[in-house]
Amino acid sequence: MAFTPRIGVYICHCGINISASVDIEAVTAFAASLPAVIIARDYTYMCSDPGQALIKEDIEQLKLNRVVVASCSPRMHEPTFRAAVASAGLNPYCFEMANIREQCSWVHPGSEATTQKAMDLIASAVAKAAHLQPLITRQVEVSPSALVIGGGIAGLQAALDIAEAGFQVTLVERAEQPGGHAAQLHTTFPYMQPARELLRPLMERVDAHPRIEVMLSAEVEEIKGFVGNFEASVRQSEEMRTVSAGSIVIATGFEVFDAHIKKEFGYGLYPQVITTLDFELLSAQNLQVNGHSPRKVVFIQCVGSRDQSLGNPYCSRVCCMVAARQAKWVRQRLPEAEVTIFYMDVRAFGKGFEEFYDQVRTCGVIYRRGNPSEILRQGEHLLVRAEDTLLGEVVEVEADLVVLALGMVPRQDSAALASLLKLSRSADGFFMEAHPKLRPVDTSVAGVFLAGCCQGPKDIADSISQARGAAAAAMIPLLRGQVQVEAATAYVEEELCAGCGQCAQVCTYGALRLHPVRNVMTVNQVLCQGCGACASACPSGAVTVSHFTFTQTMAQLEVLLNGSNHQRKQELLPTASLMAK
Amino acid sequence: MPDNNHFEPRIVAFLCNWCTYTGADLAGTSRLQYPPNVRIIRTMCSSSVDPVYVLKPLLDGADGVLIGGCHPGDCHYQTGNYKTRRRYVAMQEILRASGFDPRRVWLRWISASEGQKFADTITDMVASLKEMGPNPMQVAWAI
Amino acid sequence: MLQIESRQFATTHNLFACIQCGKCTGGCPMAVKTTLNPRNLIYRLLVAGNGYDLEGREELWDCTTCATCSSRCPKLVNPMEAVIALRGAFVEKGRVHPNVKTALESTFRHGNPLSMPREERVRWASDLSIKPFGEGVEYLFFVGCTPSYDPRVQQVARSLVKLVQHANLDFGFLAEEESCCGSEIRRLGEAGLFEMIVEENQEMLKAMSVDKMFTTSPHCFNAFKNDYPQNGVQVEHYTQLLSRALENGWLKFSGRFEKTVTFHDPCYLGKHNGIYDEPRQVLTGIPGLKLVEMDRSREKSLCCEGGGGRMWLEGSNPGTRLARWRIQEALDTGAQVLATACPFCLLTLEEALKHQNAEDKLRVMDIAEIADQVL
Amino acid sequence: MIGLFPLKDGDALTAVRSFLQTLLSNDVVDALYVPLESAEGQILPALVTDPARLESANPLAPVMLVNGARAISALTQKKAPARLGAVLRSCETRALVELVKLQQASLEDVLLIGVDCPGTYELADYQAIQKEALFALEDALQAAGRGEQLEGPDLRLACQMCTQPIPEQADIHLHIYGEGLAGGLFVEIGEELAEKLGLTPVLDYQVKKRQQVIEQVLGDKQKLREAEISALQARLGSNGSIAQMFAACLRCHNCMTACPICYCKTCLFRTAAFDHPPEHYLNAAYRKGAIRLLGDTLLFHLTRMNHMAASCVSCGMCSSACPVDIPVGLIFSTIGTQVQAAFGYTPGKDLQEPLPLVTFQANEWNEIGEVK
Amino acid sequence: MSTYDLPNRLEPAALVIGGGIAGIQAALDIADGGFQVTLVERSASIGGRMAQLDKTFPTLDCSSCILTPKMVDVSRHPNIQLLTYSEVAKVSGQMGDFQVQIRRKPRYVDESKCRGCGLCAEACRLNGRVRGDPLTEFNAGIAKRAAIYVPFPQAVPLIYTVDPEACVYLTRGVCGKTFKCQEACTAGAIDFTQSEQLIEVNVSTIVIATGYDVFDARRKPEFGYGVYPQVITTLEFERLASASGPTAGKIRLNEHQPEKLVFIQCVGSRDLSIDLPNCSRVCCMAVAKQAHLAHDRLPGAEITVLYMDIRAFGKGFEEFYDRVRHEGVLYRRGNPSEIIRRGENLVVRAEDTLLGELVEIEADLVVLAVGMQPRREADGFAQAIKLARGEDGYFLEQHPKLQTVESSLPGVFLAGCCQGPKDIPDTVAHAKAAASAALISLAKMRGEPAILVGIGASYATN
Repeated sequence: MAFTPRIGVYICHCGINISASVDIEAVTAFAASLPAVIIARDYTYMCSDPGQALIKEDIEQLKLNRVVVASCSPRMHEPTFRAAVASAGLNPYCFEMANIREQCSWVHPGSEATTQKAMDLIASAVAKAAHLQPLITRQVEVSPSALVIGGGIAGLQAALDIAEAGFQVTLVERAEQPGGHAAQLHTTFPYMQPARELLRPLMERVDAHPRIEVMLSAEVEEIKGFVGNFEASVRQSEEMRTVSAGSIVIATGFEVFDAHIKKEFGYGLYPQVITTLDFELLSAQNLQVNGHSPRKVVFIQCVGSRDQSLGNPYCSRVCCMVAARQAKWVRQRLPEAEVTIFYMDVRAFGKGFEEFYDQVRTCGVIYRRGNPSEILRQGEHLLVRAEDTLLGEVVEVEADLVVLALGMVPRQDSAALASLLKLSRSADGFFMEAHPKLRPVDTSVAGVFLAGCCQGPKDIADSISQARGAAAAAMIPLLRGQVQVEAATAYVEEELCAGCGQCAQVCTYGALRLHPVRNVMTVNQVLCQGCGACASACPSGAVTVSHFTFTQTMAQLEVLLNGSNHQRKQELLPTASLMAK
Repeated sequence: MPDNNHFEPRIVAFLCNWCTYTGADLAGTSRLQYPPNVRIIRTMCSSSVDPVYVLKPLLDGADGVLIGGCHPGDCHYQTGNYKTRRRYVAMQEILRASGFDPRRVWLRWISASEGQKFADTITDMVASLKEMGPNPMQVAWAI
Repeated sequence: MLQIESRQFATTHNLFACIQCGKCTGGCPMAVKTTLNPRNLIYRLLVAGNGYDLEGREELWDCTTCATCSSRCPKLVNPMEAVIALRGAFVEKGRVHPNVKTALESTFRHGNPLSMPREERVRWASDLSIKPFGEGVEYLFFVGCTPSYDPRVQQVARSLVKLVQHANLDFGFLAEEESCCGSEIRRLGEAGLFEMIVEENQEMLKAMSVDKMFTTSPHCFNAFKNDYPQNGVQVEHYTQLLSRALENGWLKFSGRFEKTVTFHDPCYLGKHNGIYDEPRQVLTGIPGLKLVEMDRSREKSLCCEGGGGRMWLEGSNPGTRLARWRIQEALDTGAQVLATACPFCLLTLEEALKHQNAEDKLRVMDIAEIADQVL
Repeated sequence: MIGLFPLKDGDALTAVRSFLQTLLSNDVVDALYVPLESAEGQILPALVTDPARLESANPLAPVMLVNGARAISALTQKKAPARLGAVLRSCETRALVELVKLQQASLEDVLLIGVDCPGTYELADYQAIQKEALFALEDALQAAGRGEQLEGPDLRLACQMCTQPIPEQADIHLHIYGEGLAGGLFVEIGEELAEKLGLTPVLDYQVKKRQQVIEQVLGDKQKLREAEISALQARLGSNGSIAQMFAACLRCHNCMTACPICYCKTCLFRTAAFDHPPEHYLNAAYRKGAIRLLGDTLLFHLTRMNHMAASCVSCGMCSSACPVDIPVGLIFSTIGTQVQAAFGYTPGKDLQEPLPLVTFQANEWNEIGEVK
Repeated sequence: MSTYDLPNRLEPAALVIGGGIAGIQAALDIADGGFQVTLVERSASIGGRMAQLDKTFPTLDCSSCILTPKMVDVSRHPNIQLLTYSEVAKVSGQMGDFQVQIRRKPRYVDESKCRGCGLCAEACRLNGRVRGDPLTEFNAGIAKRAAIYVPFPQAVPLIYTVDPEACVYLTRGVCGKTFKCQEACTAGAIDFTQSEQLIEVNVSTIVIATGYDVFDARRKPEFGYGVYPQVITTLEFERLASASGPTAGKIRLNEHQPEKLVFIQCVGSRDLSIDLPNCSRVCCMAVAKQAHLAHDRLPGAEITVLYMDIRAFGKGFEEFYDRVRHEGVLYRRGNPSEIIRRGENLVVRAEDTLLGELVEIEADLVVLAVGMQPRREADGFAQAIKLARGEDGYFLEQHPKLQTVESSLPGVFLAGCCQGPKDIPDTVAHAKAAASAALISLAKMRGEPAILVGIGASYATN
């Protein structure tokens, strides 16, 4: 049976916000005359309870199947009215709004054309309404488990949080032991707490947790599926296992910059030149260099960071405080030792950092502003050559131990993981978050979240807080048990589709794929966000986004350009359309 | 020749839901006044504006078409507006090469907080179209 | 060679707290016209290893100890105190300007740096019936050396006495027994002499059972308040006392002072001790007086260059005295009177005014003098 | 390398035929796409598996019924079912590359055999040449090799103004320009393949001479192209004149059907989206006073332009297909070139280069969308 | 069950205190997890500091474009009960069972009737005459409004509020013969009989997201803020630069287009002399962004940034700092000592520590990068619920690295800048971490994960 639209149009006065500059009576009469309009009414506040009641009654009594409200912006009250029509049994997507306040009465008060514009906007909404289709908000069942890739401090924390919330977690770690880079640290600032004290309870809790399975020496080789239902193939030694997960947390961490690259510092050449990472080991052995305690220690900041010549323009965020902590450690253990830190800017930004920096200076560490240019040998000692930019003089500082504060770089295999999950990476090579401000743990792939330094350099506190943020994001679909799918998504009319794939190429979300057998494009409704880039990329109109279809838009254009109904000649209704002057 | 001073240009605008449509709303809530010559059609993203949506108004005699999107880098769908920009470049070339005045089709990045910019854009566009005069397609019948 | 143990010095003076932000030098009134650069000085001390040669650092004598640097330091470093301490290295070796030497010797001998005999200390007050301080007297009026001996500043002391008497406050002074407070001695770097002075004065205050005292000079006020060990004595600058007297109605003005006045904040009142409001309260309490502010007022007041022992020193750039800029700033406000509340300020500003040939446009007066006129 | 395939009977066509036969008989390919000549002299694209049938192959005849890219698309779709050889002109290979990017054809297991193209005639002109025996094919090829054209009808306009007659993408490239065909058929070919076919390298190949001929030919064509384009631009210059140029359009959609790029299964303009209710026509008529029926003609052409202008290879098949002589090819080529220039895109050149409208750079056209 | 029905109230539930971006994010996450949330916001609208920003660094995203949808999500989320213009008065009980008393201040506007149309404000006698508090008001006190107002056009909820400090009736007891606002309101929403209400909610867990105070630049008298009109704060600059601000994004001071701008970093940060030792973490980049905006909008202007250390530590920050310098913004190392007047202009006096020279930089606009400080009310609040605060005055976390969202009280979690200064992404991550902690305790109380049906606008619209 052919569908016949039966449309009700409701025009809001919004107090006098609309009625003061729009001739409501004329507009209502006009609306009533539009094709397929069964009833047109006006009311002081359509959004008020009596206003909504009007609509509900008409749906029931006049058997309306499409509703148009002409009032304020849909961004304001579309959900209100959708809920209203839904409560009267109509699909919420069979509703359309004409924005005659923000776009009309408020911006052209006192213009003769205001009433005409209101009519046009209503005609346009009615034209669209006649072509609206009911849409179903679908839910997808979620597998109540999560996969965490990476067993550093971020991965451990994320796994723990998700498991604590009641879900099964598989933690995949490539190395033989969990703990990541944090396990290599000796102490942590500001309380100079041994790092293992920090890490051990976390590792023990993860280890003992009944809902966490830790897979060591294991790597994820393939990931299929989408939010709620991922399937990962994990290789552990020679065995392959399939892990299903409702959501995935990536916590693959970073790599330490290779100090050999900075030839001018002679790392690997001079035994007295070590890195901040070496320092951690050395300090565990009470900091002996060739069996002697060093007397002149120089730290150099920003090795591998803030360096465009290396292609690492970014700041590694942790080195300032690492060097500060190590410098303080030297001053405490070897009070006779002179400690100098060469820096460009001291980035003591976190909670308690500046205070710690204050402590480090007052315990006698000398901060000299300058990025050293080279290290030379002089007898037993080294000379660090730099401009002290506060003196404006070149200085040569003697050292028997030089510590290079190494930056972080993205993992070399992050490109592979990125392609495995279709993640994007930012210019610095770290994984890209969905939005740098408001979605720092999300990725462009729904159900996949980022924790820790794989997204960019972070200290332990920030890694943990981001890991827990990722855990929150990952546990939400698990807690709900279902994922709601955007209703207004794209669909493909297969008989029109030639499978050219232009739609897939413009899709940010990887929601379109070529069906291997039918040779047409198919839409993954879970991934699709409904932006419509695909629809306009398709020359044959085979891809359409529900609720914003080609037919609907063309119908709107048609009435705006040519008027609604052929009976409406100029002399009958002078305000028929935008075009009909 | 029609009298351009008394000629009221007609503009169809396709505005993205997240930025420009919201910017237009802000112009409304801020009571910024602009000429009533524009009819807005809401789209989710500027990248969903089909070439037909621009061509049909031009051929049916609308004087201008405005596409509004988020500023580059701000797209709610991450990169939609970059694609819009390319499509707009292509369309401008085609319009210019086929003898249409490409100045009838505007692409503007207007954010949700730029109510004033939206109002200014409409004001400027109306003024500019008045200067250009009516779209000749308004009377062309054999198309 | 004037070698100091810089590492020890830096530790003692908390110089390691310095982050080289330059806020001290940026505000230093002397950095504009001399090579004095507190930030750079601190840095050189920090990076010098364990020995620093002060030879040639004559700019240390330029410091006026105005405290702009220390009042603004975000890391609570006190460059001014470091400078004072470094002067000590010069003093120890006797490497000081002859004028300074004279002042130090005179203080040691006569209890004042002005080479004046002790017995002339009370001449200014011979016609004023001031009782000697003794048991049961509420306030000790500590006159100070310059008000006692300098003919111009004596007028201030006289006015002040009239005011306090008018307010019916119970006070007395030490007459010939009064000795220099040592403020400038300390700032000239002669820590040893200063300690002696402190000891003597402390004993005297204790012996006289002084509870409350007020001073003419902010320098004396500051010395007793901040440089002396806590001794339970409540010390006030006279502007505080007068302000309280006005507020409580002890002091009432009957005349009018129909003039536009601008106020120069003395460093030792303002930046050192945060006293900005009381002098203004006294001024605005004077009928007819219209107070206008210079741009640089209160926390931003420009030093007159009279402190830190600079009364006895030319400094390395004597050509452009800060006081002259200050006079110009006062003139720019259109004020007829430049008020201050410090003997040093009064003298340096008045001298600058003469130099500027602007005596027809402006007068320099102490607040006490103005108040005295409207009694 | 450049190899020489000897002219067995002193005839280029025979040489080409036997060369193609070696491809099939040496098992280099399983099937060969190549035009065959019918007994009546018709040149028809064909798929050949029997080497014997190549006796009638004629890829050198200066006529092109369809753009072969369409045929290769049909033969390969996502993947060729067998090893396929395809003898194509430059505009055909370029269109094919575009279709590969559009996932309508595959080059996997496809051996592209390109032929220097001296140009083609409209079918009627070709038939006239044959009927009136204006000149022999062999002579025409010899002349073309020298960069000359024998007297007779004009080439198709698209060929007259073709600036890319040399196939760039071919695995095997048969030379016509340069040395001519007197000494044999010069074949540009990969070494491995040459060995398989028993071709020996030519050591004294005169690259310079060939370059000179090509430069001269291209120079002439470029000049003509510029003249034609500026003449068209002059006609398009004013508002609405494009409507006049398409006024006679029958909406037969032949241009679209002949276009090698237009790959849609069903054109948007043939879907229900453009089935208008009667009111549509009346409303439009009320507004304009009169409208042409049926409408949407210009909308069709302009939309098609938006869809394919970036990929237009200027083969001119649309013009040849137009029953009312609208210079569709010239218009599309002119506009297409401008669009392509805007994106720095050359259709058919590089498989790796993405189609301009499905890719982007964050940092480009930064002035667009901003208020000046 | 249709998509739009509210589910039955599920216990356990959470309380989120503070409606800035941290509170918004925490509330959305907990609600999305299927738990009931009561979100209490002290001011008339949620949105917090982020709503005041024009663009956000380093991507220059428009702040309201990304924030407004989240605010709307909060107001529509079926699991969130939003109480604006309300304050937590009392908290008792313990983890799992907190009794919270919430004081609802009178808006003098009936929330169920007000449609946010604004006719009242247009009618108000004081329309265009009320200047708000520069530290708390949306437009940082640089624009004037009526005595009945919404903080900003995108306010959520869009309900008008009578400013009790300004309203003539409320301050003097009479407002002419008639109430202009009441007459204008066609919805009959204005109700001067309203009084304070106390309501009680029971929750199992609490997330504190009360944010920070902006440093009051008058505490650094050497910069003359409040004395020189040319000296403004970064917050005021933000409103000047904002397209939705009072000047529609034109950087103008009394119609005058500044040509020489000086930005001063660390005003109210890293400063022991005013007992604010901590780095405020965002000012370096906020200034970099504002310097960029100034460069963009004031062609030819001389822009100088005076700094001590540039802390461009976050993702893309250093790159942005590079970009701003490339654009020609001059960074000079030195913490200015004072600002003085010279003729029409100001002179910023500083030592350029890299030159080792005292410099005087002329400026017709000086922007002070004001830092963050703990909420003034934090002390009272902390005492009332016995919440520990650190030496810096911010709420104290259990462990500075591992447990930054756990407060000293079990079941009470910290989100965002109430724990210490943070930029937006760090705040969001932190708020989500707090949400994670809250979700864990909620899930544990509930036992088996429940299956919820079709709720949550935030999922559909991100």
